Order: sequence, then C-alpha cells, then structure tokens
Amino acid sequence: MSLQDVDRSILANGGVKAEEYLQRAGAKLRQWLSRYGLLAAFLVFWQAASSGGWINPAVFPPIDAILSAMWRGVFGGALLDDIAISLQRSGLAFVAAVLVAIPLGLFMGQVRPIEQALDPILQLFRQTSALALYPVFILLLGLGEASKVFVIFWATLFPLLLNTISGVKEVDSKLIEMARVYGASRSTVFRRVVLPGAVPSIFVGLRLSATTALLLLIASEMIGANKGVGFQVMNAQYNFQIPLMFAAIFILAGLGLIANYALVFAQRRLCRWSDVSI
Amino acid sequence: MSLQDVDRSILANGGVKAEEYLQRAGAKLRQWLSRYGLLAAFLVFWQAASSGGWINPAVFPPIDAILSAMWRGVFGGALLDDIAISLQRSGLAFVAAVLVAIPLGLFMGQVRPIEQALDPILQLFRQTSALALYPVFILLLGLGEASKVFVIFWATLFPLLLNTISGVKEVDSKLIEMARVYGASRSTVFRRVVLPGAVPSIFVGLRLSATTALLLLIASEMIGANKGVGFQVMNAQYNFQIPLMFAAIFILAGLGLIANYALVFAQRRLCRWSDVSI
Amino acid sequence: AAQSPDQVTLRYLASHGSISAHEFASELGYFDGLGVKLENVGYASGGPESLFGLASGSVDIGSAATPAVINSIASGNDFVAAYPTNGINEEVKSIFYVLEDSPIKSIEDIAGKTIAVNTLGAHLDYAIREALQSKGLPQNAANLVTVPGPQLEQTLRSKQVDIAAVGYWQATFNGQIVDHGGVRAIFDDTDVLGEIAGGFAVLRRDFVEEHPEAARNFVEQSARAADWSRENPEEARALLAKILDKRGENGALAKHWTGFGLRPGARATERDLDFWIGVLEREGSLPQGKFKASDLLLRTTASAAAN
Amino acid sequence: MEDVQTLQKGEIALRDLSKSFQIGGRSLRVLKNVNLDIRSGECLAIVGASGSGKTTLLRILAGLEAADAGKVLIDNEPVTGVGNERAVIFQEPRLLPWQTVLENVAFGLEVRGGHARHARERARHYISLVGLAEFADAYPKQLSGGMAQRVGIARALTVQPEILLLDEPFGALDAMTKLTMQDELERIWREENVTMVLVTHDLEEAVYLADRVLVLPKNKDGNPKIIEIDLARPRNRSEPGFVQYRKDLLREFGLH
Amino acid sequence: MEDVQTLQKGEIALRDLSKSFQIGGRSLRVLKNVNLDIRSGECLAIVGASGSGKTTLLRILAGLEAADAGKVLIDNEPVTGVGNERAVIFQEPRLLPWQTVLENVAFGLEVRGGHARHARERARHYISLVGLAEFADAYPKQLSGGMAQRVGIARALTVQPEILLLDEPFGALDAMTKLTMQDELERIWREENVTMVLVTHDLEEAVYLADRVLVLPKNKDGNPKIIEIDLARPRNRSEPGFVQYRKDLLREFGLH
Ligand SMILES: Nc1ncnc2c1ncn2[C@@H]1O[C@H](COP(=O)(O)OP(=O)(O)OP(=O)(O)O)[C@@H](O)[C@H]1O
Ligand SMILES: Nc1ncnc2c1ncn2[C@@H]1O[C@H](COP(=O)(O)OP(=O)(O)OP(=O)(O)O)[C@@H](O)[C@H]1O
Ligand SMILES: [Mg+2]
Ligand SMILES: [Mg+2]
Repeated sequence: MSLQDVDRSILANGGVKAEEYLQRAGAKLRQWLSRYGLLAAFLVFWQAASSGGWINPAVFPPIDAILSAMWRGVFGGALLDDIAISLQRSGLAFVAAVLVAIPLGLFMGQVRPIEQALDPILQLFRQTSALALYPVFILLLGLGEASKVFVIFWATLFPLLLNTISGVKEVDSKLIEMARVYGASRSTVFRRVVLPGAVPSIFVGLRLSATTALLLLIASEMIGANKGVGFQVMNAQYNFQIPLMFAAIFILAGLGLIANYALVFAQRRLCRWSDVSI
Repeated sequence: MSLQDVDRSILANGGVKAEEYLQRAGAKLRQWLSRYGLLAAFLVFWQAASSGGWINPAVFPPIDAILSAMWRGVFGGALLDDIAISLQRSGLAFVAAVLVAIPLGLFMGQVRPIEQALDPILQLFRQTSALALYPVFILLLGLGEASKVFVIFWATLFPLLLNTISGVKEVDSKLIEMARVYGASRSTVFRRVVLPGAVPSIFVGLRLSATTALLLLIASEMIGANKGVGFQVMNAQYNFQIPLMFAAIFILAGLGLIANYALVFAQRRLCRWSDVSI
Repeated sequence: AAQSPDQVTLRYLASHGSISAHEFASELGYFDGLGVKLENVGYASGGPESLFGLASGSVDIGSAATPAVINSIASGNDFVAAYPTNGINEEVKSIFYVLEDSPIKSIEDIAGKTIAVNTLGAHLDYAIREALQSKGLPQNAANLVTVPGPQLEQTLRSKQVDIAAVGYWQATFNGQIVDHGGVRAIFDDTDVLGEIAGGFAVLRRDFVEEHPEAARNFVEQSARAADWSRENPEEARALLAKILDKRGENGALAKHWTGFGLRPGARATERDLDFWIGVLEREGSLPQGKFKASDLLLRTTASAAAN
Repeated sequence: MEDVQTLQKGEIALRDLSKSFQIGGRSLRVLKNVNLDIRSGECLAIVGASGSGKTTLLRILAGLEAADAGKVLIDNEPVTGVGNERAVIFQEPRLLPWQTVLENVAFGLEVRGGHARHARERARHYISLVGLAEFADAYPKQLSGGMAQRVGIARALTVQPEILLLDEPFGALDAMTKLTMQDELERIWREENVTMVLVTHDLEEAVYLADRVLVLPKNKDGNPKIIEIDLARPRNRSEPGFVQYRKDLLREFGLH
Repeated sequence: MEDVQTLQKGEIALRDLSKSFQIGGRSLRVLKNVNLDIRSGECLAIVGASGSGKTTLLRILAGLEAADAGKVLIDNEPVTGVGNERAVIFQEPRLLPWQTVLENVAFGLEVRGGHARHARERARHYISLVGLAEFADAYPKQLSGGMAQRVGIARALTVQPEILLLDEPFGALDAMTKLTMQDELERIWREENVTMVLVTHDLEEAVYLADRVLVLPKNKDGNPKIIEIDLARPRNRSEPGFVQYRKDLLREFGLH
C-alpha cells in the first residue's frame, strides 16, 4: 500500500475504433434523451394533438405553424426589432434590479435596524401589483421607456431582494466571526464571506427575476407601446393571430431559457469549489 | 469564580413606577417609529401631495378618499364577497402550488436524474406567461373557477419550486451522510434532515408565492369574472372609480402583508433553534 | 316569461361600462316566449377573450372587432358572424382629440405626431392610415402607441401623446374627455371610412345548426333592440344606466352613451367584412381570395330579406 | 470472549483496497492495496499521520465512499453501502442543529424504526453516560466543542451496533473526561461484544483499548504495520508492558 | 525575554469577568468573577474539563463575546470588540469553503489591507511550515480533519499578531505532527515575542509550552488555579521536573 502518490493523471487517448464511436454515440443519445426526452415528447404530443384535431387547432396551432410564423417574423425582420427593444427594456430593468436588490439585500440581511426600518414599506410595495399601478407609473414617469422599464424593475426587484436577504442570513455565522476576528471591515466581510456564502440563494433570486423581467414585458408593453415581443403577444391575441401569438410567447420563453441557463452556468463557474471532488 | 451555576432565572417583577411606564412607552414609541416610521411618512406624504394638489388627485386620490371607499365597500358588504371569492381562488392555487412544488422540489433537489429530466420542461413552462396563455387555458379548462385557479397556480408554482430545489441542495451534505449511516430511509432523510435544513429557503419561496398568488388575481379575474378583488381593480378603473380601485389594491396589499407576516411568524416558530441563544 | 320546452340559454361575456344590443333585447324582454335566454358569465376586458371562450364552448356568443373575427374563422374556428354589434355613422364615430392649444388643426398635421389608440392593426389604426393616404401622406407617417381606454384622457392631458383617438365604442371615455373640456376634435373616422361596422357578434356554426330557431331569434331580436335604441336614445340611456347599476358598475356613465352606430335592422354589408379581408390579404395574413364576406356571415331569413 | 466469537457477527475483511482522490488535476493516492482481516468482536485501532487516509478507510468501511479497487466484506457479504449493523462516530459531531441533544441522540434509533418513546429512554441513558444529563434539552449551538462530540458518541452507542466505527471520538475531550469515556467504551465493548474500529491520535488510547493497532505509514511507499497488543485487561497505563507498547508505537512515528 | 518585556505590547488584564448563558429557560453560569493578569510575551495555557468555559473565556478575550460583568484590558485599553493585535485559532478550522488553502491562509493578511502578493508569499511560508505545501491549491472539502486544522493555524500565524489566542490547536493532530507543530509554535513565540493564550486538553502540551497554566475548576464552586511552570527552555518531556508538573496537573483533574 502506498499513500499520497501524487502523480499527474494521464489521459489515455489511444486509437478509438468504430464500435466505440457507436457506443459513445449511443451513450450520448441516452443522456440527451434523459434530459430532453420529456420536452421533446411534449412538443411531439402538441404537434400530434393539434394536427390530429384532438385539440382545437385554431387555439393550439400545430408547432410547425408556430415555427413558420416565427421564421417569417424573425427572418422577415419584423420581430427582430421587437426582440431588440424588449431585450433593452428587460435588460435595463434587470440590471437596475440587480444593482438595487443585491446591495440592499446584503445590507438588510446583515444590519438588523435597517431591515426593521425598510421591511414594512418594502413588503407593502411588494404586495402591490405593477399591473394595477400602471396608470400611476404613467402619471409619474410618462408613457415612454421610463415607465415600462420601471414596471418591470418593480416586479423584478423583489424576488432578488428576498432571496438575497435570506441568503445572507443563512451564511454560516462562524465564518463571519472568523472574518471579523481577522479585522475584516464590514465591506470586506460582505465581499469575501457574505456574498460568496449567499451565492446559491442570490442566484435563485437572479433566475426568478430574469424570468419576471421577461414575463413582465407583456404587461408593460400593453400600454404606450408599438413595438416589443410582449406587445406582439397581446396584439396578435387581440387580432386573433394565434400562431404569431405563440411565436412571440416562444421567443419570450426562449430568451428566458437562455437567461436561465446562462445564470445556471455562471453559478456553476462561481461555485466550482462546491463540486471539486466530483 | 463558579462555573455551571444552573439556577432558574427569576423574573424581577417589582413595583413599577409611573416614570418607568412613561420611559417604557417612550421606548415602545421609538421602536414603533423605527419600524413603521418610513411607512407612515409615505402615507402622510401621499395624503398631503394629493389633497394639496401636487399630484393629480384624479390619479392619486387622497388616502382618506381611499379609506372611505374601502370602509363603504367592506362594511357595506359589497367587497366582502369579492374578498371571499378571491381568497378562495388564491388560497386554492397557493395550496396546490405548495402541494406540488415542495415535494417536487425536494425530489428534484435530491435525485439528480429526476432533476435532469424535469428541468428543461419546467424551465420552459416557467418562462411562459400565465397572462398570455390565459385565453389558451380557457380552451382547456373553460371559463369557470378552474382556469382562474390554474393561472394563479401556474405563476405561483415556480418561485416555490426553485427555492425549494436550491434549499435542498444547500443542506449540509455531512448531515445527510450522517442520517444515511444511521439507516434513515430516503423519506426519513427528507423529513428529518433535508426539509428542516431547507426551511429558510422554502419560506422565501412561500413568501414570494403567496404574493404572486394574490397579485395574479388581477390578471386572472380580468376574464370571465364578475366578482373578486382583482375584478374590482379593473372594473373600478373602467368606471372611473379611482378611490375604489385603490381600495381594492390596498385590500390586496393588506392580504399580502398578512400572508407575508404570517409566514415570517411561522418560520420563526419553526426555526426557534436558530436563535435560542439570543 | 313563457317557458317553451326547447329553451336555449346563450352564455356571453359582458364588457366593462358598455352594452350590446342582445343585452338590451334581453332586458327589454324581446326574447321572452321565444325560447331564448341570455346568461352573463362574467366580463372580458376587451380583446377577443370571448372568442377563446366561444371556441372552448364556455360561452355561446362571442364578440370582437371585425379583423379578429375574420382571423378567428380563417384560422379554422367554425364560427359565423351573426350580426354587427356596433359601427360608425353620423351619430356614432371615433374622434381624434387634441388639446385646445395644440398646433394640430387637420389631418395634414398629424404626420410625425404620437397618437394613442387602444390597439394596433385594428379599426383606429386603419382609420388613421386611410386618413393619411387620403392626404397623400405615407400610411405610417404617424406614431401610434397603444393606451387602454381608462388611461386615454390622462395621457393626452399630460401631453404624453399629441392626439388621443377615442374609439366609437369608448363612449364613456369620450364623454369624460368632453365633460372635462379643454380638448378639440380634429377629425373622425367616418370622414375617411364612411359607414362601416366595427365588430360582430359571433356564434359557433354547430350551435347555429343545432338551434336554428334560437339563432334566428337571437339575431332578429338583437336587431330590434338596436333599432329601438336608435329611435329612443333617452330611454336607451336610462335602461343602460339601470343595467350598469344592477351590474354594480357606474350608472352615471350611461349619459355618455351615443348608440351602436348600426344601420337599421343591424344590417351587415359585404363591405363591412371585405374592407378587412382586403387589409388582411394585403398584409399577407390571409391567403388571397380564399374568404368572401358571404361565407362568414350568418344568413337568417331576416338578414337575407334585408339585403 | 474467544468462546462467543463464533456466535457473534461483525467480521470484516478488506481485500486489495485502493483509493485515490483528484486534487487540482492531480491524482492523490491515499490507499494502496490494503488487505486486512478484522475479527469479530475485536477492537482494532488505526493510527497514522494527519492525511494518511484513516478517515478515508473508515468511510469505506462505513459504506460512505466507494473504493477505486478492491472490496470490503462484512460477514462475507460485500459492502455496497451503509448498513444497520454499523454505526459511525464522525470526526466532527454532525448534530442536527434544529434538534435538541435528546432528539439528536434518539435520532439514530428512531430512524431505524424504533419506538419513539423507547428510543428516547435509551437515548437518555447514553446521554447520562456521556455526562450530559443536564443538557438533554439544549440545542447543539449551545454546547461546547467537547460536549457536542460526546453527543455524537451517545448517538452511536444508542443504536447498539454490531460494528462501531470511531473517528477520533475523544479528540476534543479533557484528560479526565477522556479517561472516563475510554473506560465506558471498553465496558460497552466487552459487554456487548461489538467489533470496534477506532481511529485515534492518542497512542496511549490505542494501547489501552485495542487488541491490535494498525499503523498507516507516513511516506507513500511504506507498508501498513500491525502491532498486536498482548496485555491482560483491564489494562494499567503505568505497567511496564503498557509503557513499552506505547514507546514502540512512538517509534513507528519516528519519535524517541 | 524579561528585558524586552517593557518595550513589548500584548498585556492582558481580566477584571471580575462573569458570564452566563440561557439554556432552555435556565441560566447557566459559566464564568464567575475571573481575575487574571497575562503578562506581555507570556504563554498562558488554560486547561479544564469539557464545558468548563475555556472557549467562552477565549472568545471574550477575542472580543467576540461580551462579558455579563467585568472587563478585559489589553495594554490598559478596555476591549470592546475584535482588534488587529489579536488573532484566534478557533476550535473548528472555520475555513472559507470557496477559497483554496492558499487563499484561506492569505485571507487574514489580505483583509487587513496587506498587499495581495505579499500576503500570498507569507501565506506560502506558513503553509509550508504546517506541512501543506503540496495542498496550497486544494479546497477545504478536500482536506482531512487535521489538515484543515493546520490551515487554520497557518492563517493565524500569517498575520503575526501581538496576541495569539489558540483553542485546542493541535487536538486533531497525530503525535508526530503535533510535536513538530509545538516546536514551531514555541520558536515563533520566542522569536516574535507574541503573547499566547493556549487552551488545550493535552497536559503535556501545557507543561511543554506554557509559562503558567490556568486550571478551570470542574465543580461550580471551585476556584481557578494558577500553576507556574518553572522549567528552563527548551524543555525536555522526560526530565523529572517535567513529569512532576504533568502529574501535578493530572491531580488537579482528580487523576492518579
Ligand atoms: N452560545 C451559547 N449559548 C448557550 N450556552 C453556551 C453557549 N456557548 C457555550 N455555552 C455553554 O457554556 C459552557 C461552556 O462552554 P465552552 O464552549 O466555553 O466550554 P469549553 O471549556 O470550551 O469546553 P470544551 O473543552 O468542550 O470545548 C457549556 O456548558 C456550554 O453549554
Ligand atoms: N473528498 C476528497 N477529495 C479530495 N481529496 C480528499 C478528499 N477526502 C480526503 N482527501 C485527501 O485524502 C487524504 C487522506 O484524507 P483522510 O481524511 O483520510 O486523512 P486522515 O488520515 O483522516 O487525516 P486526519 O488525521 O488529519 O483526519 C488527504 O490528503 C486528503 O487531502
Ligand atoms: Mg481524519
Ligand atoms: Mg471549547
């Protein structure tokens, strides 16, 4: 028995035969199926149900009709503008929410009096619907981009804020004590202990908020807009252009999925330490 | 010096003089101010701005007008029905979301293949707007309660699910190992280790979901309803009854605040161990 | 009311602060004894929610603006347009308002200005396009933004838009704006579109086939109620106020109501639909020549006779 | 004890056990071809330098870690995971922070399906045994380091396993408490015929409690060594034989 | 050493220190009227039974816990919180799981505003000193118990404090590593004139390192006792004086 044999692990990379390639492809396929099988099945079922007439194809158009509407919209260029302006609105709101919620959450989670003072009013705000308050926002911010971005920001703020506060509170107090003993300033404790410790929770908040930012496009582009993916959803619905409506919804969902997996990926990169031994 | 003096702590409860009462009242007041001062200031500012005419009182009616509309609605009994039916819708949706999201989240957080299989489709669903899909839900579920509850359920599910999954993943794996070593079945590990460990995160999800359940009332009662607080918000807006609209919004916010603080209280009771030494 | 053995109940969605001819007919008792009964199952906040309800079988009467009706049928729903629910004529019209002191005086001035409309791709949108075209301006010369009815006045007065287009069906909002004063009308949609229907009540074809009598009675009595309301506008407003109050809405708003804007007998013309079929074909959302107005309209003996 | 050995279960066999870890792209070999038979009812101590693989070996025995190669047999059955015949005292206390001392100690028995009231009773017994009767209702946050460790010990004893795996159980205890606990452990071992694998840094403890001591080598090419402790029980720490064994072990570590 | 004492800082005075905890509605008195002067540059060991209040006392010195009554003076200044002249080695390693060994060790110096590159360099020095040079890039999850503890030690040494508070620093180390570490610690203490308060369960360690040993009493009404270790350094563990001190201490614990 020998211990502590520190040797470089050598990647065995000999000639791979055709069989092996096949086997590997099979394994890849199985893996893909176990991940995306359900999703694929859902889409196949939809297509079959719609074109087979089990569900009303006027309300649930077949996937191919949706895709062709999307294709025409995107490559005809019509929807590209919508996507650009919507991304700008959501992006601004999301960035603003991040810039407000994370520092505020870090503070509120750490400093009890601040939390006590801010909590009631923030909770009240949280409970008021951005949708219902839209007239109020228009009054204060006008019909332009500001009110749209603000409506989205408003709804996007709270999932992130709540998750950040909770994440901060769950950080191991022993580590904070350790940092304090070594003379870390409050901001250093935040940066080096509290923030990394709250990362998983903050990322849940980020993922919820990113989704909210995109979903709120529909509500915020209901007023004072003539462009945007959310506008297209409601406008297509109003004019009963269902494939176009679904195309716009799918585009929103696609953007949401991209944002979600980008955040999941970012979290994995940041938290590589947590599965170093795998 | 004596160690380990285990003696019952005696509550010193002698005669309290008038001054002391005053002092205590002062301290209470200060405490109240530090908690609710900001909120009170906000309401006072609103009232002044509106009745002073700094902001358009047609859009921001003064607080007293709102309160009197609320008073008439609630004590006239007109809004009571709305509150009852809305609470029923939100309550059903919330309970359903809890019953689905927590077990599902516990599973997905613990069992990697299940997470891998369900994640893509759930993420897709999460990114699709309940608001935009409402007309589609009507096709599947009709115009009655089912579709309203389902729209709320749909939006309420995901904050809870994501927070539960993340909470489960953050549970100290050393404790799970310990439980496994003692022969705990999977369900026992869930119940006695994973669930209590994920409580803080689950409660954030519950609080976000409870708010969502109430806010979605406005969207869900926009179609096919003639009762409900959310319905009243929109109906009052279309009928130029702005104080009534705000009254309905405030009632929604109030219900949300109650739900929020009830959950905060419940979490504190459940997690008494975490501040035993305070 | 006499209960005939084959009583048919038609469910429908009401709309905030407004009324349809069939609701009047029901309130006036026109359906009594004819085996037709209406049932309000809630509200729709504008848009074609009722068409989705109709497709799902949750309601039996849908109603929506003409392009939505055409699209819904074109996309495979087996619907028929029963009768026009509203339209524009000399009494009922959509008006384009500006603030009193605005430099905008006529259609020529609207180029480059911001106009609030309730939705794009529909009646007001095309009214503006026609207006611009009639003056030799490009159709997209004005900047349209969507603003829901309740916020129209607010956005105009706070100068967030230059022009507020108040639809002919938004009588209450129109009344409010006029009551509060300080605004000036620059043109209306009849100037450019002439008389045309704006929206239709829609029935499912299988429903019509199953209950031809009820469908015919529904159309005839609704038309009769529309005629009554045109001939007795004061009584009609009083009745509307009563209905609104009964529904728990604001009956005081009934005084703004100007009527349905329908032809006698709620008659539909081919142009009501063909105008929109043309628009949709030009946009490419309808195949060329596939739909004709006559395919979409419900033919009852009454409406056939009126044609 | 020899006479009951055949009736008793808890025999462990390690066959060609190897284990490596990946650290920063490098592979670190921790165990290499370990072969060992642990007799039923025996007390085997494992000593070795910090990082020599003691905990890793114990985790493999517990079924918490899979070996890269080789296998572990318990009563001739290969180990594939955790098992109810084994209990572990971890190097850290691993207490559930949301449960009191009593609940933590009863935990092991309860999750095995034991009757809750019975579990609590037995838990109370072992809590007294580790000297924490007064703290039965305290939460882990309220305990000192050594107290928490004793709770972990009580929890493992409460389930009365056939095989007890101990990872430095008395490391955080003061001299006096440690001696008491060692005597208690020996008594339990004797009375209940439990097979014990005891990882320890305290060589005196190893000589006092173990039948045999496994010394894991410090340098990677060394071989593990087994030292048989041939002393009558109860052992006396100051008798010359005892002192000699202790010296021998120290020499294994390169001391004196 | 006596000659530099006046120049040196790190003098600690405890005045009438008392501390109680609430456990389940009961009040548990842990420290009662502790008075003590710790001389600058002295090494004071604290021994006592598990739960006798050693960690609590150390935490009060560190400024992490407020005493119920009495005060702590450092260089005649009352202690109100943590301070850069002190560093603590906790009873648990308390490593940041998201940082490597190197980053963890450099942490203390970095947060004090030290130059990052300089901090890393000094960190590497102390990492080698505790024998973990090969593991500088490993994450805490990849360390054994004793290795993690040594990282904690390295972190505290890296900041070169005037006062070093150590809570059972070598508890999880094997005999050999422990001896090496003790010698290193003594060398650092001597060379850098640091004042040390060392909580330990290892009485031999106390006698080997300390100028004086404070024995906290086990029963609640006893008084703490101070034993002066009057042996020349470097000390020899087998010389009769040493053995005698160890015996004396054991007797304090009621042993032998
Ligand atoms: N936060 C706390 N809340 C309540 N009680 C506490 C707390 N911290 C310590 N105690 C109690 O104070 C007493 C002394 O604890 P302390 O940690 O100082 O002991 P110790 O001497 O360090 O013991 P050990 O050698 O086991 O580490 C213990 O009985 C413990 O239960
Ligand atoms: N999960 C892991 N990932 C990577 N390396 C690991 C892991 N667990 C242990 N190691 C490495 O394996 C070696 C042996 O660790 P182990 O915990 O078995 O040591 P030990 O003998 O118990 O030491 P100690 O007495 O310090 O507790 C160490 O070098 C450690 O770095
Ligand atoms: Mg170990
Ligand atoms: Mg301690």
